[in-house]
Amino acid sequence: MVDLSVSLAGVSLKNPVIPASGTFGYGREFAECYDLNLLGSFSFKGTTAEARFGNPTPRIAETPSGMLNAVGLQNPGIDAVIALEVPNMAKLFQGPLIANIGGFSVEEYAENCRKIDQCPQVGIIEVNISCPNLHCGGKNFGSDPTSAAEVTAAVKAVTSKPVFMKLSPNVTDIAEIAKACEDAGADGVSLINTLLGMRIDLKRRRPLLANKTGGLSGPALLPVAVRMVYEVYEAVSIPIIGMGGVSCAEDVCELMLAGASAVEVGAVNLRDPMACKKIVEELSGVCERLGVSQIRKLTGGAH
Amino acid sequence: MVDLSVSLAGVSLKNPVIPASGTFGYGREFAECYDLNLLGSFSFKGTTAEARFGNPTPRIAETPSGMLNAVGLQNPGIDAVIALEVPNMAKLFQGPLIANIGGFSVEEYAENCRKIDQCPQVGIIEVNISCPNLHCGGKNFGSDPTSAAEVTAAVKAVTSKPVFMKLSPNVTDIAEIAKACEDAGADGVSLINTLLGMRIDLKRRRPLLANKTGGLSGPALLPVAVRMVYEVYEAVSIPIIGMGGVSCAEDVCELMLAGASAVEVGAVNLRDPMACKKIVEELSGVCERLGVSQIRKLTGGAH
Amino acid sequence: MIETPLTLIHKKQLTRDVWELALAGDTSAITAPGQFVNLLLEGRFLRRPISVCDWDKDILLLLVRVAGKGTQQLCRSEVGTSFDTLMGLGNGFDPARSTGKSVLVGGGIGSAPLYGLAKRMATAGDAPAVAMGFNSGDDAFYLKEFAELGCQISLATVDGSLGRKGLVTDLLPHTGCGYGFVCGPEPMLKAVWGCEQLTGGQFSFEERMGCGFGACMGCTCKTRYGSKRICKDGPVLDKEEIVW
Amino acid sequence: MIETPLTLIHKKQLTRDVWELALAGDTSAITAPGQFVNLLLEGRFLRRPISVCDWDKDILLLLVRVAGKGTQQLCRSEVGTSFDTLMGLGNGFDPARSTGKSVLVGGGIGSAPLYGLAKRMATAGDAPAVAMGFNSGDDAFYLKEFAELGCQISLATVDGSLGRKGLVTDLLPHTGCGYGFVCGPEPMLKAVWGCEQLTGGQFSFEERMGCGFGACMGCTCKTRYGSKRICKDGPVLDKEEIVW
Ligand SMILES: Cc1cc2nc3c(=O)[nH]c(=O)nc-3n(C[C@H](O)[C@H](O)[C@H](O)COP(=O)(O)OP(=O)(O)OC[C@H]3O[C@@H](n4cnc5c(N)ncnc54)[C@H](O)[C@@H]3O)c2cc1C
Ligand SMILES: Cc1cc2nc3c(=O)[nH]c(=O)nc-3n(C[C@H](O)[C@H](O)[C@H](O)COP(=O)(O)OP(=O)(O)OC[C@H]3O[C@@H](n4cnc5c(N)ncnc54)[C@H](O)[C@@H]3O)c2cc1C
Ligand SMILES: Cc1cc2nc3c(=O)[nH]c(=O)nc-3n(C[C@H](O)[C@H](O)[C@H](O)COP(=O)(O)O)c2cc1C
Ligand SMILES: Cc1cc2nc3c(=O)[nH]c(=O)nc-3n(C[C@H](O)[C@H](O)[C@H](O)COP(=O)(O)O)c2cc1C
Ligand code: FES
Ligand code: FES
Repeated sequence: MVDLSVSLAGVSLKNPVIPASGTFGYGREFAECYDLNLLGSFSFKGTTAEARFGNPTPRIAETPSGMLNAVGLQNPGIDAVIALEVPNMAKLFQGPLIANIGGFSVEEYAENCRKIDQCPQVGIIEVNISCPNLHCGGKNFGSDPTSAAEVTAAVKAVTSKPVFMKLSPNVTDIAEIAKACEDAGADGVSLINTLLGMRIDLKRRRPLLANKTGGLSGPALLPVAVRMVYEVYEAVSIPIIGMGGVSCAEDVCELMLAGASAVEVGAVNLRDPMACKKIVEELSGVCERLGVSQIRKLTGGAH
Repeated sequence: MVDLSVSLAGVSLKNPVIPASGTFGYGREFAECYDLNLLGSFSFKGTTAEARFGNPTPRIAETPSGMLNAVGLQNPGIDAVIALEVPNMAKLFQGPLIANIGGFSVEEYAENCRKIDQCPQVGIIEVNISCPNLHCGGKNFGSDPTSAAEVTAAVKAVTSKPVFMKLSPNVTDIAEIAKACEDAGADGVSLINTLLGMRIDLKRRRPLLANKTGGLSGPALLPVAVRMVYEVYEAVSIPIIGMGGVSCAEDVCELMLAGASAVEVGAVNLRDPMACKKIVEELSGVCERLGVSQIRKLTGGAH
Repeated sequence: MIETPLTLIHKKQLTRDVWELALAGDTSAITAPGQFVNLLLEGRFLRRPISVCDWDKDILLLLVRVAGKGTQQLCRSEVGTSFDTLMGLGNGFDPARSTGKSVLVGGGIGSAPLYGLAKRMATAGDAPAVAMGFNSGDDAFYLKEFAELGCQISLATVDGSLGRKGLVTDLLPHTGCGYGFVCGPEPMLKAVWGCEQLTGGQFSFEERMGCGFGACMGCTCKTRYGSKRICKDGPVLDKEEIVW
Repeated sequence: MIETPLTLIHKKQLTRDVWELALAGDTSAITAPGQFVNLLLEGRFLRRPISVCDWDKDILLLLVRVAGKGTQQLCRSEVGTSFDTLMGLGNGFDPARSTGKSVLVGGGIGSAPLYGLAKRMATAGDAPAVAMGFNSGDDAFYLKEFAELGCQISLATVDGSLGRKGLVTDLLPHTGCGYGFVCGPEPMLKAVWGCEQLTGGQFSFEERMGCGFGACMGCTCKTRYGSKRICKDGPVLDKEEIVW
């Protein structure tokens, strides 16, 4: 019997497998396929202050071993999420939820987190700083250490829940950003978000996505995620939720060896709605083959 | 009849297909498979001042739709390359060669370029600035605009051949680096080099590559390359050699629509030694289907 | 929705680029014509959504147009190939909501899901009129199949090589029908939507999809009643809720 | 080197994880035992290098150990599957350069290429001695095949379940041979290399490969005569040039 339980900044999860924000909706479609309680947790769709339609379509393009998305944070807004979706999710999943929070200003992040802090069902707040800072020429909050730290501090001031800052991979030095978040009080970091990409429609001679660029996710991303988790693990001492391209139980172990305490699974949920269930079910067997009786012992094992 | 010819800063190529540096050696192995003169040009293995063994093995790892390499610039040094390899390559390929030049200090780059400037067979110098600056804590020259510009200026001062600066994708803003190279006098830019990645050997619980990290190349990279070429095309007016993940004639057209004037083909040469020949042969047909009679008209067509 | 393997048991080329494929497996998740399946193809990351053309309890019929590398791979697959499939996706057409004499309006490959609808309407004793548009006569398919259901068929081709020269919208005034079940490329949907004699109808849309089952918000469109996911709340939308 | 399709025409499981595969196709590029082929597997980016075990003009024999997902896929392939293959890679063993009585020394799956070598030496009238090491008797393969060539076989297993308990190096002193043709995992190569009674020999190495034909410098090792590419200048190196 392998002990699959892990702990994230004091929050215990029965296993490290967590569907990634934006790829699992509010869980409803997957709950038709399997009992969500077999998951470690789940990170629900990124939430902003106002309801958002998101970007025009097409929002999706295929790439070798992956996909681009430019959904653009479609969501009903934080108040509707708290009033309707959180209670609903709590019916489908009895463990601690991860609330993924977006924002377009430091104040918006803080306000969203202050509100979500009131939800007992939420165990962890995951703050997505890959959003453009509308007060600062549209540069992403996650693209420089100062603004990443600013968001961290603002959010920490309004919640007592553990805060995981979700980092963008589109930077020269992700470890530096992670360190800035740690110094500003973050309880953990989540990485990686999608890598910026583009596909072009040869016939129309235009970018395929209406938004032109989109975020790359899926297996293509795995080696970049492993490298970044490894780098960040060397730079910080707070826990890491690793993600990017995970498609099987071995990939979960690979990201944990690189330094992750738990692992999110994104795009493959879209390709295979049963993916997370299969990964959870395979995890014990893979651990046994690797001679591991407590999966949390894998964390950072490759350093 | 589709006109496949393109021009790069005044150098005419019969078509835009160029094997990428490091994936074609000095052409010998491929010349056993086909006549290299069907290529537009070829960019030979990165050359440094001294002979280098490179990194310890394993140097290669597989990834979904791609691979990592940590060859570490193995090469016999600039003098041996000029004395032995350049004349040899000139026998296999009668068009203008692209000399890919590495370096670990601004002076080394300049010295290498000064020497290669003497080779009439070399039509273009491609300066790989993804090398660590040994005088500056090992940060890559390509990771900030100032050092990229410094290398550009130093190299331009010692050669009259067109200089293409080869940019690293491991940066927050590649357009800014490209602009700095343009301002410092570059005749063009080449992009992208490999994306930094890692794989971990689950059994040994260690990074698979002896060097720990390696560069991701292959189809997985294509959407990132398209995005970066597109961004750089909007920022500069010098020509772009596009590359990253190209595996078929359609991919060549996609990078050209994004803004490339010519396209390098890397990792797929390793998987299929006939890859470049097949791509050249398919190119006319693809252009015809797209209704293009001069391939150079595709450049930047998606903007 | 169920995830289940389907085995290709029959294929036939209907036109230059359209194939008829029959797949065997558990079709129990399909509840209405106009629903679609999402097929996993070896070596492609995203699934390919294809409308149910017809089905019985253990055979699914698809009509597939070769549009790119994935559909080419699908149509080149050998009999015996198995495909992991998500089944019973989307809402589908509901003939019970028709408010008048019905015409099925198909453009190109968009006629595929209309066949299953026509068959069910015919079985219920009410074979609908069918109006189909193609680029040319060589591209037309399933004329005999629709006729065998007892449907009155009118045809338009862009080059005039079969039926009336023109677009499918040119046919509608002559059908005398006030309610449409419509599937085809978006410009055709829009044109049919704008036809005066249609007082109501159900329109099937296409969009690039991440999941096909409602999880990713990749396929959202605006309607009079808010955002809808083409894959889950559609692909069929009511005429009156559509905004262009 | 040629790039050519090979068709799987026969497969047989030899042990828990070793399979014998026969592939039909143009083998003309193979010139020496100890060369290898590089097989393209659907869905994997890099090819998989596998030693030639034996060959005639249109059949290639491989012995493959399931080591990971690629070799598993290969061994699970159905007869009739076609593989794009690069053929005639590497230098191979050269029995003519032997400087004394020869023993073939194999560790685990490393015995595979030694079979083709033994066969050619036997055909030339000089069946060599063979020393093979395995983890246990259950892992041993091709004993009968080597015996049928007239080879004198000595065996060692780590658990002692077959032959001598111990490593293949324990066998060498008893063979009375001074020249070795050696293939196996690196620690075994190193141990054999250090055995005193071998005054010369040819050692076949493995390395992770990008191309397998000399282009990428992915597989370089240091030798007394400078850098060599395992794939092109090897996989077989002379005893005296090897540095550890
Ligand atoms: C609800 C629905 C029902 C459909 N029913 C049918 C049908 O019955 N018969 C049929 O032939 N075709 C149908 N299509 C269109 C079909 O899905 C596309 O032609 C197909 O996905 C193209 O894949 P490809 O690999 O050949 O093309 P590529 O262009 O190589 O595909 C690249 C990516 O874009 C997506 N894509 C490309 N075109 C479309 C499109 N028109 N709609 C959605 N995604 C697209 C692909 O799925 C893939 O993810 C339907 C589409 C939808 C949304
Ligand atoms: C010259 C040479 C000859 C070989 N001959 C044989 C043979 O006759 N029979 C046999 O069973 N095996 C042989 N091998 C080993 C075989 O290539 C590996 O077991 C196989 O590549 C593993 O692939 P995988 O997908 O199963 O494992 P994975 O670990 O999933 O492979 C991942 C990547 O690592 C590479 N890799 C993993 N292990 C090795 C290895 N030991 N050597 C080289 N690359 C590796 C793979 O090729 C692939 O690129 C030989 C290797 C070399 C270099
Ligand atoms: C369709 C889609 C929507 C996403 N939406 C969000 C989001 O709202 N918030 C967020 O932090 N990340 C979002 N992501 C990023 C994922 O959570 C994850 O970081 C990324 O996809 C990498 O993991 P993967 O390769 O396993 O998908 C989204 C990804 C996809 C594919
Ligand atoms: C094995 C290998 C070695 C490489 N060596 C060099 C090099 O010496 N100099 C250089 O500028 N780029 C080098 N590259 C990068 C390629 O030239 C190219 O920029 C990159 O691989 C992206 O293209 P691709 O995806 O088509 O391979 C190397 C790539 C590979 C795979
Ligand atoms: S395609 Fe994912 S929600 Fe419709
Ligand atoms: S594997 Fe490429 S040179 Fe040996």
